[in-house]
Amino acid sequence: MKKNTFLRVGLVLTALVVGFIALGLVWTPYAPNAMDFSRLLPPSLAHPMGTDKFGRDILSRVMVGAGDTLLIALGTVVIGTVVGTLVGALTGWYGGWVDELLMRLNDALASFPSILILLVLVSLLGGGQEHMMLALGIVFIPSYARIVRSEFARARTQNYVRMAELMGASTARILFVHILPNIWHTLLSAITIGFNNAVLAEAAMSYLSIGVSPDEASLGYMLSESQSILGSAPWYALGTGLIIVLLILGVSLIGEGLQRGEN
Amino acid sequence: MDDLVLEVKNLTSWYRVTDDRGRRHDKTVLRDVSFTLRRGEILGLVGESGTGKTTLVKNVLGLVKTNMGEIIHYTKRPQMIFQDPYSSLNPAYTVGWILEEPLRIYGKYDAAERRRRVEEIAEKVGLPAECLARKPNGLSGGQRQRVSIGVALIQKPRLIIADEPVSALDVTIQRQILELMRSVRDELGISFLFISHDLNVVYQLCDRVMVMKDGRIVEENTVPELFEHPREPYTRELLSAAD
Amino acid sequence: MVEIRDLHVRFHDASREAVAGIDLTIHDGEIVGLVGESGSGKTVTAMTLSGLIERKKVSLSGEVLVGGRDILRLPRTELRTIQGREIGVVFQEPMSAMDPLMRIGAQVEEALAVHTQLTKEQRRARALEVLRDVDLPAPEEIYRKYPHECSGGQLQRVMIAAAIVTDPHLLLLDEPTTALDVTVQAQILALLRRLNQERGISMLLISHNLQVVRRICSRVAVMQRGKIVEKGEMERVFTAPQHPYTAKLINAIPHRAQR
Amino acid sequence: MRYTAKKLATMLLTMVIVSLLTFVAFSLLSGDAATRLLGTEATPEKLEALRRALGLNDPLLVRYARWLLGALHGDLGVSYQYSQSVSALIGQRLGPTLTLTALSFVLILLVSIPLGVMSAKYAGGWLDRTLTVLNQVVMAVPPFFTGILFTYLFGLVLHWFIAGAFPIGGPSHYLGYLFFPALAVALPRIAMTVKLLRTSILDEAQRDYVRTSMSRGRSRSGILYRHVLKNTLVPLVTFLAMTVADLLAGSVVIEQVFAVPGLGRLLLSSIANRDEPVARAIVVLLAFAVILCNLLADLLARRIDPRLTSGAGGAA
Repeated sequence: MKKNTFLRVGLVLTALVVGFIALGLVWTPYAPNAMDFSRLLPPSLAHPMGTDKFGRDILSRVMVGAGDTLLIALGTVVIGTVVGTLVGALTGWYGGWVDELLMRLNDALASFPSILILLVLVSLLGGGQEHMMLALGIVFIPSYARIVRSEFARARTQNYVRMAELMGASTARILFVHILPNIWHTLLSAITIGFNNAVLAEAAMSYLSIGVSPDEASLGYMLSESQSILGSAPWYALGTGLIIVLLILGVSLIGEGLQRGEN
Repeated sequence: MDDLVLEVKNLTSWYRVTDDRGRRHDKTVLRDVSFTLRRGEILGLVGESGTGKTTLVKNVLGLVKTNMGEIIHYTKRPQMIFQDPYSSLNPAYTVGWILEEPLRIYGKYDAAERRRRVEEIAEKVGLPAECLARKPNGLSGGQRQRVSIGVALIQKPRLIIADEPVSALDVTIQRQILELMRSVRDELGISFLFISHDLNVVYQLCDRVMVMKDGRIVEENTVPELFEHPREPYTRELLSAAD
Repeated sequence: MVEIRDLHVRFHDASREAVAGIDLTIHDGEIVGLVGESGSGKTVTAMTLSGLIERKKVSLSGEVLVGGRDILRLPRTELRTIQGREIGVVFQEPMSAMDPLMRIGAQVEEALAVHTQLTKEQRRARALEVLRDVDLPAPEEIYRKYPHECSGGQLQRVMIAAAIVTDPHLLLLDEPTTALDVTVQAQILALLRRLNQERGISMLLISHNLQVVRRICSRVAVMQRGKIVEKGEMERVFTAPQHPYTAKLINAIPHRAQR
Repeated sequence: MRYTAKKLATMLLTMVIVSLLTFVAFSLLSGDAATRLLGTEATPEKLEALRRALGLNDPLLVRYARWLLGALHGDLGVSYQYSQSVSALIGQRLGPTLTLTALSFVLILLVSIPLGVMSAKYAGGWLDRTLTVLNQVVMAVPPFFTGILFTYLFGLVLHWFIAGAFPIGGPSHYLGYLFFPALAVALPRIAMTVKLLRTSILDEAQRDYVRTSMSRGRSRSGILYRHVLKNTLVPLVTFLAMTVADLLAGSVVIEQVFAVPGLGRLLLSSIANRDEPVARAIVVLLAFAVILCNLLADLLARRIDPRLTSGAGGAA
């Protein structure tokens, strides 16, 4: 990775944002829901992001909110990656009717804008972070599995795989020892895209306050709150939005860096 | 029959094709192919691209389900060498790792023993020691083919199928690889099924040769006999074109 | 007449010169062979001769005179008046050398569209005529087809037609038969010889295969690591090579004699 | 032609599957429609009578078939919430959403195609470098956040439009208002399209046929416009078709930010109020729109690239 600036900048930015969020899990300047400050204070040293119309310290709320967003997005990516890689590898390798069936299912799902599926799933499963993670995971799997499938299907035609077969290597060994190291770049950059889509989708859903309870407020919900006081306290919206943008930007730079590093 | 390595009887192969009007019909690729291969013999298979040579190889190696006919292997685990030196070696690992992989899978030897055998094979196929630490894209085409041959040899095969192993190489390198293959046959008694579209290469290396046209063996003979007195018009045409 | 005088080509990121000072003359109506293994610099020479080398990436010296003009120093606009009009090029892989989404007729006419004021109908007539010259059956049909609808042999004939449609002085052939089957190779080489005799187009045939060169070239130059190590009459070089490398190339060809 | 017929058939089949899936999902979602309509105090007998009247007790597939037949005649049932016919409700709100999505799509075409071509033509130049960085940033901004920023900057500060006051009347009235929501939704897609166009042009420029055309004396930009651009059309068209799905999804959210009375907001309220007929109809409608776009893109791609129609699907 000679001068892969994208990757380096991405790693630094993501580390900063995740560091900020991790801090929020253990310590916040004030209790996030404590309403013991005067309302709508502008940003100051005591309250870097000012206070909202209930007199709560916005910075503390944003730190905790960002934690929820990150947690949900990470959960989604874990579910999606594990299931997606397995499904993609097997269909890519074996092909045949399993592959055909999955591809048709994939096309059918693709015709739904992801938001619609999320709306339906969350309404069915009910609110709460775990259900949101599951819903986002389900929406993430098809697109990720498709990428994994095409990578494995392409690798299967390579002669070094024929040679591995002639050596008597087991299918699992061929898939994960022989093929995986050649394609993990592409998979990793697909995972970063998946992570960002999860963050964006979760933010949109909680902005529409679907499947979100106020005390578990993630950044999206706070953005809709901030809109109501946009005139008097624009820093609430700007601050909250900035955290999301920086998180997504950091991760997408990593993905771009990986993609460029490979070819 | 004792020194037989491979026997193919009436092998016929076809695959389903749908033309642009959506009608399905079967396209026959191999028509009633039969031949035998003895121990230590190099049998050439010559024919223009698209006459079914690769399909025959896939059938013999069991990489594809045989439609009709019989393939009898008298030896265990035949190996293969491919035409394109760039895609036949795993780009993610070093040459040493690739050569050692068959032994790892075999599982009987400890690390030291595996190491020793890898170095021994590298030396036999003429690979300089420092190549072992390099990845395939750091090697020349000729060196890569030597690694492929090494991977095959380390598994002590009785039969190696070489699918156009030298056609992607320069003339001078070609000659070295062909000599390596002949010395392997002389020393270890390994049999080769040697596929090529280049009659000159076949002439230099093979003992017997089969000429294939549209999936059918049109002529089979010892190399000197076939080159001096070709019977089939197609064989004559191939010979005059290559001259 | 095309003359290469002391040509040096070095890629900025390379350690050694790709072409280390070569001299070669192609007289009118002559077919000259340029033989060498991969990395010998024969393709770089062809790219320089046809003006396709990226000037930003190389440092050049020496002269390449085409019709008296040194194309190494011509500005890009003037160079383009030579490309496709005085020099035609045929590449190795006919299938990938053609635009997959454009019909064959339009691609054969491209040099005419660039260099002449002929109307659409005149260009079409000229294209059909030249498609017939390269022994293509039913030129009208081929004219309307797309590249993927033709065989490798047919496409290579189309490429030759597209290169000679403007009656260039020199036809530059970079490994024209390597990607083709043996029988088709023979037909293409015979076609090239006929075109040379009938139209007097001088040709530079580049190949790694001495046998292919031997079939139609009157003179040959052997290249090794950027230098021409031997030059001369085809039969003389083939039967009595003076340079050891040429000898090595010749006896590397699996001859009937040795077994 | 046979190919188009086959494609139409698969499209219709997908539409049936999609509508069935939606129907099943929503029937699980809405729970008991009768209690919703009559309220919890209603006597069991009344509830049962209503259920029988609305045919809610019939097996799922029967209800689906009845709904599908009705839909084909334009009758999508009656909304529980507004007790108006669903198709009338949708009819009123179709205008804003269609205009919004169309405006976004036009913005994407007008902005990203020239920018994509320029950044490829002058690859490595100042435009290309700035665009590469800008693309990354723009893609990282969620559309609804852009919407809030636009509302603040252009609404509250510059007063170019009154945030939240959606003009009454036909598209001619609210077209201006819809510019900022459309831009907010379009921005990330513009960045993606510029990036896609740039990469596919640069990839095609490496191909051998470019060198062949150069050997015939064609200038670089001549080659770009006559050969390269056409070859990048297929990936571009397929990508744009997928973008339509994103645009529809984006409009559901952005309508909330700008208080646009479109299908998106109706969908949200009908889901919140468990108004099954309305929610179900909107989801099916949006999905059909996406399927149609994919089909159009597919047919267009085949017209551009003849290799795709040949029987063996011999894409190079």
